[in-house]
Amino acid sequence: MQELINRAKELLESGEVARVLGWKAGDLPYNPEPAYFEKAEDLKDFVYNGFCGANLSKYMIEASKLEGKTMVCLKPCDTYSFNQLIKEHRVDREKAYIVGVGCKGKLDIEKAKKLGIKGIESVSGAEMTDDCDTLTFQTIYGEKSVAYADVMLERCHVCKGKEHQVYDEIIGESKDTKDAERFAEVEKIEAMSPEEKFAYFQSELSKCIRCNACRNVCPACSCRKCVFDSTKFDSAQKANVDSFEEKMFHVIRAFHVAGRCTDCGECSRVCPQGIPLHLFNRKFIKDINEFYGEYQAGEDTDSRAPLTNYTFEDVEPSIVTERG
Amino acid sequence: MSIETNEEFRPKIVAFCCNWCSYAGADLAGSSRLAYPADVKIIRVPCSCRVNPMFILRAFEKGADGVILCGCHPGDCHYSTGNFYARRRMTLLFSMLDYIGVENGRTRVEWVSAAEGVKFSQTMNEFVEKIHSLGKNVRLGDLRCKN
Amino acid sequence: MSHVNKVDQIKEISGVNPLKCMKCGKCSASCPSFNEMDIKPHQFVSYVQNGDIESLVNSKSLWKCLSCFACVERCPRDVKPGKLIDAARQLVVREKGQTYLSPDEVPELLDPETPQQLLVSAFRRYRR
Amino acid sequence: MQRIGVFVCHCGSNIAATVDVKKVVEMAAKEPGVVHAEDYQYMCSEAGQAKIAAAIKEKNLTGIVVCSCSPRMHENTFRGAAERAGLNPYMVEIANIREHCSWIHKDVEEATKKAVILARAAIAKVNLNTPLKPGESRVTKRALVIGGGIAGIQTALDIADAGYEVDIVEKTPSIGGRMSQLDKTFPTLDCSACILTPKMVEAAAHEKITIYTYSEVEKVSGFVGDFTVDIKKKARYVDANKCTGCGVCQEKCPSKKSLSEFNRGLNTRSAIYTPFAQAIPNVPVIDTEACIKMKTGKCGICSKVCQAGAVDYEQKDEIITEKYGAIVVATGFDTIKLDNYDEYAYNQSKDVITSLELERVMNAAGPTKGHLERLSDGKHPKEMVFIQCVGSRCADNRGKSYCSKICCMYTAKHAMLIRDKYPDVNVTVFYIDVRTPGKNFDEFYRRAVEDYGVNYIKGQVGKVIPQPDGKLLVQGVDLLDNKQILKEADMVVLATAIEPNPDVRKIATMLTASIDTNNFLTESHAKLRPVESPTAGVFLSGVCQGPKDIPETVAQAGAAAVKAIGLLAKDKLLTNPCTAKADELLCNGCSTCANVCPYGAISYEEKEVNDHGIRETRRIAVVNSALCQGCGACTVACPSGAMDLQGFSNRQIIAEVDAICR
Repeated sequence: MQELINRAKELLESGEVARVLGWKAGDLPYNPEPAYFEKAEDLKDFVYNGFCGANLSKYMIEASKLEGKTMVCLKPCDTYSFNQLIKEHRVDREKAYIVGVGCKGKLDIEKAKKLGIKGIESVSGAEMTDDCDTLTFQTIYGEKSVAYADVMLERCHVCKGKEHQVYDEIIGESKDTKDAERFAEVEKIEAMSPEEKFAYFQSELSKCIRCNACRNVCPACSCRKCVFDSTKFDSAQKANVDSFEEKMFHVIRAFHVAGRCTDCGECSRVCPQGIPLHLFNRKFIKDINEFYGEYQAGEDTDSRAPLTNYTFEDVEPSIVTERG
Repeated sequence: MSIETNEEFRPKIVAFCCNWCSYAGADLAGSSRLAYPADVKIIRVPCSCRVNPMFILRAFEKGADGVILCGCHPGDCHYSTGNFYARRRMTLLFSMLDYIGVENGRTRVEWVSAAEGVKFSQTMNEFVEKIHSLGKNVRLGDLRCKN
Repeated sequence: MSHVNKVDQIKEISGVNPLKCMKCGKCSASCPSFNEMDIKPHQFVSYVQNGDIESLVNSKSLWKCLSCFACVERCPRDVKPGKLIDAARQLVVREKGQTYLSPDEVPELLDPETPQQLLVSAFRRYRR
Repeated sequence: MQRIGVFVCHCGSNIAATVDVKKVVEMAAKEPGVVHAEDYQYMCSEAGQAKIAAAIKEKNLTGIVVCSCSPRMHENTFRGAAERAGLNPYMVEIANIREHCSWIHKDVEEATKKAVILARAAIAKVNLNTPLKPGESRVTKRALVIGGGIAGIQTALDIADAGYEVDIVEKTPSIGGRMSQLDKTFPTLDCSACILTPKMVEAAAHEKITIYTYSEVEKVSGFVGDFTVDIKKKARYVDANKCTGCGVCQEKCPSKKSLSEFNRGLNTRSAIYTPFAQAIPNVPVIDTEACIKMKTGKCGICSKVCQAGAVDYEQKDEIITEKYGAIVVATGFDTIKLDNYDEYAYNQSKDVITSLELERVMNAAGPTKGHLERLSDGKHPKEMVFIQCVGSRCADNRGKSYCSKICCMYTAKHAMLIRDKYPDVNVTVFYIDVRTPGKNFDEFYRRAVEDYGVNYIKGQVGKVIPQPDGKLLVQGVDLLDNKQILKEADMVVLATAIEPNPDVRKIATMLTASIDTNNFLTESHAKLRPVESPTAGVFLSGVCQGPKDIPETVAQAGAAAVKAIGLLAKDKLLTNPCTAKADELLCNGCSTCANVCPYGAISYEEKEVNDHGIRETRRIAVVNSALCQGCGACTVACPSGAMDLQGFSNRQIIAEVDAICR
């Protein structure tokens, strides 16, 4: 982390960048939050550890409009999102100084809580320089250690790899934390009967409080104005009895990001209700891979997205019925 | 479970037809007097690629029991490529609907040329029959709220 | 009434729509048993069209058709007279006791060269 | 709020017999925005249109819904009526209660219910309509004719004579097409070449006509009045400007084993060749597959003997890009392959030939110099059998479902010519029906029977069996006699079905012209617009639209020319105003829409916007309405809903959906 702060200081002081986009410590030891640092002395609050799950690429949309360059810290998986935003002309590559930060898997505090860890005072073992094998919590009930992998975010178990897709320099080491099949959960649902599928999604989606956290955090959901907030589709009628938005929000949101979603997993990470929203996006990714060939959004900045492309021989929609 | 009324189930079916092929195919079915059930109501769109998945979800949410999209045969699109995009969009949408447990027979895409009045009529007859076998759409009415 | 049913039965068994016939005669032109038949293959179609199944089931042709399916293969209209004949034969065979071939007759017809398979298929065709 | 008038048409009894029109009026009147509703016998009639005009004026209508036949039929009629009464024509919507309702339903109650719903949907849509104004686009005063057969030549001549530039693109090395392969033509027995070659020469000499032979259409973009076409001129390896057409190269060429396409593969030609003596242009091409120089680098004799120095082995394909206002398709036909018809022994015996092959055999420039002889042994035949409907009128998947139309007549012609020239030859024709509608056609056929003694037998042939002695045993049937016939023949001629040139599929795709299941191009209306394709600016000439004989082809070629001339005579065309439009406050500038636009109509601008007080420069999509054709692909690709289609907006379509599902 110190290396990162030193470099940030250097860049700020030399005037090469006008600000630094990173994380600062939150009010709890496990909730750092995204922050801009405009002066070298502010960097004392800078943190980067296993709890810095937030994908900062979306902040670059606004940062691109600001005067001067912004140093942004991107983890390997965040760089896919950044690439996708370049492709969609939403961020300006010239306005970004990308420091590819090392990542050894990010943590899900909810998982720790589920393991019975409460009253956390401090955490160790989640720093950049740590091995990230074991995580130790100092709690008011004493010290508790757990395997790092047991409290890792779902997305890190299906890590896309430790390589940064776009960067100006790299600081820190990364680790490929993949230990699960990316589409295993999707396949489990696919194998269910229609009744089971419906029951599953109905119970999950019934938890939704329409807080829009998923939409706000999603780097692909970067529309200036969401269709659900505009009058273009008669879909934003919050005062009316019309409930189209309420009912179809997640399916439509997933469709809108299909072929553009990099599977960064932020939607599921931020959902206060714990809805596994990534299962929608990942279903589209799986289908796209199967129907139109392997495609990873954000791997490059110039290929045609699956939904803006076609071949004469594409499968017919009836394949959905035919495969049973 | 409430007692079923004896009233015959009359499905609501929305058919989106592209102006150049399928709508003309439907016209030909009409001028050839090739009957299909009155449950099918056609909405004219310039091209199958004009059909936004939101329209389809909207129809279901408003009580449609089936939605069918008809366009020119791949390669014959009046706008060259429109139906290719429509094909991908619908394939993914239908797959998603299947994934969340909506009976996949409620959605269909069929390529019907201006010369295929017979095919249009046959397709609609088949589709209505299919919707009859599936019965009323209850799932897509509301994905979120439990009753 | 009954003959109407028989027409429907023949249509159902054969899966053929005799109205598709354009009377080109290619079936009769193709038939190796043409000269043995009293009702010719192309006439078979008209008999079914006209509902005269009685004459068909009593005809010699019914048992002269070799089921070589040359007519089925070559019919340009997918009418397949061979299938109609086969269906008429089924109609007869399905009625109990109407078998064309009884097991007692077989030994004298038998030729040591006759392949077993032919016997089996003959029984299938001529007897219930 | 709109003030909407609803007009329900009886269409005589076409609608009124099945739909209770009074009920539709009553129900429509209750819909929001509707201030006027009435019904009338024939809305499209002058009196009907007058009713609409009167209501627009009296009730100050801002939008109208006509419940009538398909909008494909009378949308323009009613738009015109509205416009004349001072209403923007795009404030008109049609509820199709005829083709989509009264004609397909029998139950009055049911049909009426549906008609009410269709009217409701149209009313819901028109509530959201906005006045639209068409733009203008220019017309390039030049026509392209694809195919240089008699259809293409005639169309080109007619357009050129009207004073417009025409380009003919012909795939083979010479214009002339199928007609150049024919010996004589029915029903007057003119020599085909004698009547065709003057037209070929006229086309070649016409100052307004440019002919690209050995060329193919590569790419078509644009739209009516303004097509841009890439034409690939394949390398001939002979410089057309230098070649004098002396023919020495062909004589001296040592590679002479390639099958002659012109003679249907019945004899051979040299590697450097012109397809036939009267070819236009009279410039040979080198067949690279057969040329020794091309294959091994050795030889080069043609170059050595060419005094004009025209042979150029280094010649490359060339792409010519040209703009056209109208395109006429005249791609013609070929005979079907007979691989599915083993029973006729076409592939087993050289003496079983197609009628088109017989044309070459009978032609003085053909493989037998015009002598009727068996291709297997050169013997003069005594017995000839003609078989009709080979591959035509088939309901199975072996042949074509349609009647090829020309076979009855050309078979009568062949039979007559043979009997006339060789009275010793017996000619038998097996037919299913003899179809001779046409001026002097039946008389022609009867002459074959009555004056020339051609033996017509009603019945088909089941099988042709080649015999060890070289004869052909024909097993057929005489249906009138109820007898099977076994006939020994020396030659068998098959009236082989014709099919559209296989290349037409590719061309149709490039032109986005629709095509039917038999690969015939679809006309815009089977009766009233028989030479226009549904794609504006594309016209159909000859057999590409359906089987035709020469007189019909020439007549249709002229008709297609007239339609093209009618288009070229205009200076400007009104463009469809139902184009896409981006809402600049919603646009993300993400380029997704531009990726799916088939016309390249979307570009991006850095534009200063005022978004509720926030002033900033944004990257925003801009639609060129002259290029946009209004497909709507962009509207769905756009995640924010910024891109919308005028006349078919998101809200309009959703209003229709809601109205139907209500």
